[in-house]
Amino acid sequence: MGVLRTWPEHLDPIVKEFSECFDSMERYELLFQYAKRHPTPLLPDEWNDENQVHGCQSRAHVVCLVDDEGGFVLRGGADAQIVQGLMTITAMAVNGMDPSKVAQMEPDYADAMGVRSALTPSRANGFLNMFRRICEEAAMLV
Amino acid sequence: MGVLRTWPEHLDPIVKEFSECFDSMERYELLFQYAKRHPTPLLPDEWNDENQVHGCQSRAHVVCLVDDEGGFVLRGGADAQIVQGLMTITAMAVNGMDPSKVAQMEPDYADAMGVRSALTPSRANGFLNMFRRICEEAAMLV
Amino acid sequence: MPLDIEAIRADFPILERRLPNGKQLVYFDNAATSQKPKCVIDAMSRYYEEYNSNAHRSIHTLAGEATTALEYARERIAAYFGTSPGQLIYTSGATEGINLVAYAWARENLGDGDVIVLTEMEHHADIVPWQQLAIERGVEVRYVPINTESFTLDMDALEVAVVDASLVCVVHVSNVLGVRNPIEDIIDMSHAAGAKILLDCAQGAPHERINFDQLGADFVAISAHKMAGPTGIGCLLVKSDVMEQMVPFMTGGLVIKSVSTEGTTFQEGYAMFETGTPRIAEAIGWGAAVEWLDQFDMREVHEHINNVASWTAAQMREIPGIKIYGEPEREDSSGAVSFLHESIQSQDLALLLDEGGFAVRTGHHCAQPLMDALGVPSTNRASFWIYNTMDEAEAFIAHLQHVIRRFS
Amino acid sequence: MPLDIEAIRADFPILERRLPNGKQLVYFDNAATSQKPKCVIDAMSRYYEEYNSNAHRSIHTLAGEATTALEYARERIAAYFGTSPGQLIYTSGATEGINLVAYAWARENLGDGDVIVLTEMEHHADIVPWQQLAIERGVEVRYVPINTESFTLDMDALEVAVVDASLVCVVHVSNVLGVRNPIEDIIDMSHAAGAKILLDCAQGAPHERINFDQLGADFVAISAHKMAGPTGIGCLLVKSDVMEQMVPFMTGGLVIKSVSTEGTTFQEGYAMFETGTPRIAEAIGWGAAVEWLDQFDMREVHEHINNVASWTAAQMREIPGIKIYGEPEREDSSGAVSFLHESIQSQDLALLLDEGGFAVRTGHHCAQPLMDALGVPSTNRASFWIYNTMDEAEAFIAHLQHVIRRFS
Ligand SMILES: Cc1ncc(COP(=O)(O)O)c(C=O)c1O
Ligand SMILES: Cc1ncc(COP(=O)(O)O)c(C=O)c1O
Repeated sequence: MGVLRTWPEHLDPIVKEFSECFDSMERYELLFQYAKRHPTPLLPDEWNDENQVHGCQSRAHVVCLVDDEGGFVLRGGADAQIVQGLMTITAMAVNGMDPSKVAQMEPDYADAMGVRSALTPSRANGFLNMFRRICEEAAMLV
Repeated sequence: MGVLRTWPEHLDPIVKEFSECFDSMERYELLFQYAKRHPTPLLPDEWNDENQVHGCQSRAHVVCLVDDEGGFVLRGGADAQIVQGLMTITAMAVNGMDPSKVAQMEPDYADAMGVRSALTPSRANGFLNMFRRICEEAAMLV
Repeated sequence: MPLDIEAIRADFPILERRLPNGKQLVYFDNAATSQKPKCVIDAMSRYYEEYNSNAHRSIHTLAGEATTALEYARERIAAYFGTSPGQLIYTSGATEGINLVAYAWARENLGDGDVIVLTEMEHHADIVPWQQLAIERGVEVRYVPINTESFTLDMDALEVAVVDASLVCVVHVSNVLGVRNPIEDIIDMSHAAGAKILLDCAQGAPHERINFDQLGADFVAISAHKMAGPTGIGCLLVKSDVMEQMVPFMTGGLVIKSVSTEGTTFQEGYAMFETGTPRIAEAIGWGAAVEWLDQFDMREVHEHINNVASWTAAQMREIPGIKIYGEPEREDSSGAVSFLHESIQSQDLALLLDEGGFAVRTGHHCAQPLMDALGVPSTNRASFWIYNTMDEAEAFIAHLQHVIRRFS
Repeated sequence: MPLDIEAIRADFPILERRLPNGKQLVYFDNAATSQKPKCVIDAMSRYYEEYNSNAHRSIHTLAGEATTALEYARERIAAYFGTSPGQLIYTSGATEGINLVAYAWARENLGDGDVIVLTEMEHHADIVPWQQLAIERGVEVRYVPINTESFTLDMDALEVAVVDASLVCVVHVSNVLGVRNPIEDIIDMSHAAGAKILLDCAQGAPHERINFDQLGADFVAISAHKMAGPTGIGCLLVKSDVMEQMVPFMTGGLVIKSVSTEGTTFQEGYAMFETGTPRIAEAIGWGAAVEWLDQFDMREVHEHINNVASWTAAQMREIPGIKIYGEPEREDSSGAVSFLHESIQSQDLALLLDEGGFAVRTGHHCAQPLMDALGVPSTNRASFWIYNTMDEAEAFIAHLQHVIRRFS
């Protein structure tokens, strides 16, 4: 966790929680738990083609918007719990942020959590595709 | 030169001459000389498509017929001297033979002469294609 | 003599592999691609290190050696498939083989009013080229349904569908279900109806000996990489009278007899369809692979694979929440076990299995129409081959149970 | 820093080879196919021994490693050719690349009244697909002649020919003559005429750095095996706006977004054109090859090759009875020396050179229209590459003189 970190401070406890897991199985268990706690889940009618993140083997959808105070809101849903867990943590990270900052985020918290290596794009499970989509949409919301 | 030899006895001196060469260069030199001594060369108007042996990189033509006494006659011509030399020796072997015997010949004299390895079909130089064609035509002349 | 699986395993360097998390690799993704024995890898390296040269073109020593090796491979591979070298056209794989039929035979011989019969369990490789042909040439494409109870083809429907068909295209063994279709009957039915028949043997060839001449199919498409051979090569086997109905497809060097600015005359037979520098190393590697396979009785190989798959499937049926798609316990099933867990999504399950070292496939397996018929978007699939062991299967079941306990 | 040819030679195991007659191999058939450095051979073996797995399909560890290696190779290769990965479509070689243009672009975009301009020095790979298209779609094929004195394209004739052309297809470097065509000018002329331009860079890519984006050609076809890479792979580079005009060609798995019995939606970009299991080992091998090449300045490589070829040609011109086809001494010539002896037939000469260990090519070089223009049925061709030395050239000249003394 060097100087080059782009995630907000309030994510630190979560990053720590993951990085202290005994092994990947434990980290996956934790992700399954976070999957159930998405702060801003997708609304049922938002599970549509337009919001679908392409290049995922699982179905994943995201909706990005700005709330009344100009803060970013990420609504997301995925059928895979591991992806959904990562969405939850991503939403916890970015909700309320300035969209311009979101546009510049890196998925470095996933590295720090110790889950990224299992989630490279070549593993086709879509976390990075989802992340890239969020950054792009944030850039358009600036 | 074991028991399984299909070439006629009168070819023995030639086979011996070749097998006693110092190296392949000397054998090629000898083939160049034989090339000039074809006993029954192709007639000029026989250099046509019909007589062409396919699968040769060089142009090679053969005409097979039976003379008045029922003996096989191989007329041949090739632009490559090495192929032409082999044709000469083949003609020396088969001319006058019974076509049914020609049809059953093997190119074993080329092995015994020590030239076959340089002349496999994959070397694309057509000796074996020529030989096969001669056997086929002989079979049809029986 | 029973198969000595430990000796077989020793031929495959990759089976020693440990994953980055320290777990021993257990490779159950054989229907996607098989592993390669050392002799295959070495045959290709040896080619590159000792006699690499363009074949069929030059007459120097290296070119002779390369051409001889290439032709020897063709003979070995054709013989392995029970046919002569002239019936074998090299392609980059089964997919290109099927496309070759579509372009070089069907585009020339089929049109408006012709019917092509497919099945719902075809791989996309045996669907999309025909859909494209339908758009371009107006042929009708018909799908024979599967019975979703028995996971087998609806043979009554097939019998009706082929009556006025010109071409019947059927997968020999389903890559998802492991089901072997009754190809002998289907060939007879197709020919009785006057239709040509194409078999997609991508999955069948690794599991049983195909005797092309005896079988009597018009076209058979095969991939090397699923049967111990390298990537980048496969073949289409074609009956000789049908080959005569084919027109040139991809053209350039080698396929020609002569070229002038006025036009081209083509080679005859398979040589008309293999243009450009041959897949030399690949053919040599595949030749080594069939030579390696040829030491075994494929019926014993099938029995071994079927035993491991049947046992695994039977164990899985005991695990609550697991549903199996297919009947791996049937004697002619080929060692693919497709399954889903009711609450652990397939991709999650795959990652959790991977943590244990178990490589299984997840997704639609390039068979979306079959997924539609099964009513699921994807499955997990464990697929077994010659080197897999009962120990591996036991470890798999134990890990699966552990995962389900922990994550469902 | 000048090239260290001895160090380079040490990378190529085959250069140690002795022929069955005891002679040291001297490989002068590089325009047919190049030899491969150890790192390329090893990269492929390592793939098969450590992480062989079907790419793009599964999510287990091995599949991830294979996919990462495959994508990394695409990035490396595209970068080597000065473009982005999205512009690169893998093919089995230059021949398939040109056929891809014919099927996926030209068949869709050209027809009656369209003109395709070729040159007399094209390889059959860049002639026959267009003759086939002419038969099928009624396009007109036009041939730009060569000047048989200078062995260069008749640029005045080309200027006239392209005026109403829709597509111009030109070989970058002739495989027979070693001549480099002024492709930059030809691209400009073609575009000024509103025509698309395809470059056959099979011979050019091993001799100079191709910067696709800067060059501005619409299509560039390349073979890996002539530039230190393996057999069975090559690519077609396509400009993005032109790629949008292309329709699916061979179809099946991977090229699709979704398939149902109702129809198919295709991927966009290069992914629409790469169906079936990828050429995984081959792509990894080619990636290693461009990485190996990337350590050199290709201008220095060219200069070295040109030096050896120029010296050889100059020596040969001193030998009575030898005629050279081409001007290897020109600074931009690529290291191919085509020649004939007035009395020793080309195939005989090739066998006699082979006896000395010298591998040269003999034949029409898949360029019969060029042979017709030159008025000969075939030539002998010595073609040089990065690892050839002046010592080898000297030994070649000595053996050639010996052969001529003894056999003419
Ligand atoms: C100029 C040229 N174009 C095209 C090709 C065809 O390349 P490949 O056989 O690798 O497809 C060659 C190779 O012989 C060539 O020299
Ligand atoms: C049944 C079936 N057909 C065709 C294919 C396509 O084979 P390839 O990708 O080797 O061309 C596959 C492989 O996935 C398959 O399982």
